[in-house]
Amino acid sequence: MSTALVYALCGASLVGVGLYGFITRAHLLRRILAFNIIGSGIFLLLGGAGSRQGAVSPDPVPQAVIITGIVVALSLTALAVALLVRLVEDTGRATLPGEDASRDA
Amino acid sequence: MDEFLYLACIGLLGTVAASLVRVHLGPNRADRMMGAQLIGTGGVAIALVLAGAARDASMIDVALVLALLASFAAVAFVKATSADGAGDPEEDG
Amino acid sequence: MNPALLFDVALAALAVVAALSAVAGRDLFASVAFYIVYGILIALAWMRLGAVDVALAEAAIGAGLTGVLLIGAWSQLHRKGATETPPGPSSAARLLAAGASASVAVLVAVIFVGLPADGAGLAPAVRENVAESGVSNPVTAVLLNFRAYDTLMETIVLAVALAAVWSLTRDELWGGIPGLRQHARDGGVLATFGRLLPPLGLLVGVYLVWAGSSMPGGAFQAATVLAAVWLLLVMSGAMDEPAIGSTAIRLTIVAGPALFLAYGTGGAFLGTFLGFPADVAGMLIVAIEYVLTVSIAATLALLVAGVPRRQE
Amino acid sequence: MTASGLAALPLLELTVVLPLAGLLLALPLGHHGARATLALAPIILLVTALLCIEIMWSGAPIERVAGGWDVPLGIALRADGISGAFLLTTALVACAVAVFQAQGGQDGGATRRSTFWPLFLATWGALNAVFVSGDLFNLYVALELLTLAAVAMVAYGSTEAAMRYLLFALSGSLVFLLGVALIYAGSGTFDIGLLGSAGAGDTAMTVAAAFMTAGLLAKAALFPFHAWLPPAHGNAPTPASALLSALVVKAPFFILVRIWFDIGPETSGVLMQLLGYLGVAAILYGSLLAMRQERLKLVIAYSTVAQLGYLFLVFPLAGAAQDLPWTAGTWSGAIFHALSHALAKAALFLAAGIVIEAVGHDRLQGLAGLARDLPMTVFAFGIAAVSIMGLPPSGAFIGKYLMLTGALAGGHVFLAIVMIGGGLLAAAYLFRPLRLMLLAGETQPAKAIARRRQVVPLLLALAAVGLGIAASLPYALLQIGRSLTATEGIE
Repeated sequence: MSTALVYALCGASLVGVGLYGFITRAHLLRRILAFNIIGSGIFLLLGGAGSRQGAVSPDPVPQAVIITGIVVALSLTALAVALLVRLVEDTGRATLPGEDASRDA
Repeated sequence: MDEFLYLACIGLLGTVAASLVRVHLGPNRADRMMGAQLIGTGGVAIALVLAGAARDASMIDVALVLALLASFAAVAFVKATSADGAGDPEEDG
Repeated sequence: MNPALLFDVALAALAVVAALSAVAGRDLFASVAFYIVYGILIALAWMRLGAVDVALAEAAIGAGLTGVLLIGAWSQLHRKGATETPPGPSSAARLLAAGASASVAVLVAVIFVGLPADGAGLAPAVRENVAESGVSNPVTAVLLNFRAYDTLMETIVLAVALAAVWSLTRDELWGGIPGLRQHARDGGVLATFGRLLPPLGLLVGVYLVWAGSSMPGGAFQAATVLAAVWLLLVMSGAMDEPAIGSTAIRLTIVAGPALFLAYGTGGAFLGTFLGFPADVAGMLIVAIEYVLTVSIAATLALLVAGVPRRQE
Repeated sequence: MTASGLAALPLLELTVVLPLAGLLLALPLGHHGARATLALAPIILLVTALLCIEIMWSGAPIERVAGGWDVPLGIALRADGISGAFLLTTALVACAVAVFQAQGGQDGGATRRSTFWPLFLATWGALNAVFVSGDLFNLYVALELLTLAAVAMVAYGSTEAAMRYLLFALSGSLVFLLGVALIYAGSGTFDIGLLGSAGAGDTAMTVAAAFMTAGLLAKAALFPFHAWLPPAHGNAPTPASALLSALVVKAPFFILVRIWFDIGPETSGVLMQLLGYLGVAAILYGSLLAMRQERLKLVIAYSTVAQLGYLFLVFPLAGAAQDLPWTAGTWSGAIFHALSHALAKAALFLAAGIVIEAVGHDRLQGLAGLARDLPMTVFAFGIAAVSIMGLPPSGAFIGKYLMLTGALAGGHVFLAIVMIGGGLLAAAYLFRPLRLMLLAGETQPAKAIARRRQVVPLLLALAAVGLGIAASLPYALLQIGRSLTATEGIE
């Protein structure tokens, strides 16, 4: 058992937790939270992979792409939040109704 | 020496866990908010101890940023729970 | 088990608990609070992994800015009565979802454990070339030199995200000011906060971008701190958000990515797309970083501020 | 200009740089962005065409490393034949859409007039970045850029459809990223070329590829992940619908081809079969629903669900047995189909947009006799429909013919039957609106639409047919840098 392994396994669990939330929760703000949790779980997994040789000098390449990933996740979160607020203004609901595309007309 | 520092961190994590219970129980938003803020403070403390244990001065910067952003989040919390969403509880009172 | 590893296990467990509480709890406000707590714990995890640059980014962006964005969203939904959590799916469906999610987690964990322990990676390649990159912090070297193409795209992602958020503006408010006009009691705690914190934050921001070339830090982390300072000034009522119709503000947003792109294209015509000649790389990277920091700070602050809600 | 003259220009980089530079220009310009985009679009088209010529001329893929750092440390940009073909198709469709939107100009209000152009150019740039990227993480960033722009354009039409789309796209890219993370953990590189030359790989690689595939399926709207597509493509403004249905859903398919044919993880026969059967389900389900729609744009959107199904037949037909003599033809057939569909689908949506402009709605029952008022548009619709059905001499016919030959040679009789049946279904759902429009019924008066506007979809539809008439040139282009060892000419 090493530090890297602990956090990689933590990352795998977070992916599971986030996935569960993304599937089961209807409120869109919760699904946005779940999306961010899955994302950081994946980053921990990648970071754990980069630290396997000991925490002294972890691989900088995963670190750099994780920073990029964090910024990209924020960008998508910002759009999702703005879209959610607009959706609530338009429909009064923070959830999506059941799937039936042809009704959308 | 290092062992002691990590034990101290574990102790601090204990306070974080206790505050998590407060966030969970509430009962009102102010309680949850205070719980989260307490965890912010605990996080800053842990970051400082970790920096000492790792003998890495740059880790102190993480504590600095955590402290700064935690107070920022506190302001946002206060704003969000004020009467019109843009105010100051001191005005409301 | 040694205390350090014990700490790791405890921290990892708490992070998972916070995440579960964020997605599974009943109260939406509590979920947002749990998410912010979760971000702080993850930042600590990155410190333990020796990834201080990522820890800074997580503390500033993951916990800080994303948290504030979510609090703002909650606030708006709350005002429109849309924070009620609708009844979830049946317990059978939940069980099925839990099973599926757990299988994915276990599959990922098993694959990871089965990988070779020595871990082929690019750390040696970075070490060999970092001297020619112009900076001594290996993560900054990857971000702004070895994988500069990713970073260029990322800065453009931010600008496009802002355009996307703005595209949700109602026509009658196009060009207007995002967010509500904030106010605070004169001399109150909030107003004092708004006076005291910004200079400190400004200092931290400038320090982070300066430190980035040799120590952990850099444009994105610094820009986030600066964006927080900006938003703090707005929230304390000391200044207002700019109108999105303002040409100056739009030029500020595109200046960083545009300079980066122009530099990269110039290099392409001279032989190497985004090529930094080793002797001037340090200077150029610093110059690009400073302009980027300003652009990214403005973009992040406006992304959190959201869609225009009033006219000038 | 000689080959070396072309090689001296950074054409490959410019295909990505120019649209991105355009968006950074258009963002501050607001509604003046139209003029900047119209000036830039033909330049990008020219650069793309020159790049294709350079690829043909040199007969080999063109490769650059950003920053001069060799892989795996740096990021490779690589344009082979298939990249060139997708880049050029994208440029053609994008130019048509830009002209169409600029002519329409004043519709959509202040917000749309000011934000459409940066989003449009971001879509173009992100697509091009996907087509030339040699790096898995870089592909992730490009895909997210694409998502941001595409979702925002859908939101012009319907926030609900945009939200649904965003949720699918977000979960898709996370699952893709999970696969990418596992690949780096296992191999220490993101580079597609290095991963491909490293050989068959192991179970971890196959699982990682399966994750990436699952994520990309959600983004490509393959059945059963298609639910977001019809509302998104059916309710977006016309130019956005055309871009989305013609091009945006092809980007994840393109990456899938890269993963399974260029990296070539130890092929899982079951997974390839599964993709094929999902494709079959998409063809049947999409076609049946297309027949039942009452709105023209929804017919076209469901047709996209069905037509995307064809593309996924390439995996059981050519993916599981890459060394068989007919697989090269099958592979090329699927790509032909993707390109031809892009041109024809953009034509159909732009034609539908003209119909909406002329009569104010797109309900099928109200379109009777429209051919009298809009002969050129209805003609364009008909030509494009011929292409979607896969009738000769269209590009789709070549594509289907090549895939059919491969299916029969490989003993996949069931898939062959589905392919033929799918063509008949397409005929059924496209003849319905076409017959109505040609009918001499009593109609409400249609608003007159300028000829120069109606000619845009017609040109696209003719291009889709032209792809079939002059098939040998694009076919030769596709073979450059193709990873398969087998070669099979076009008969």
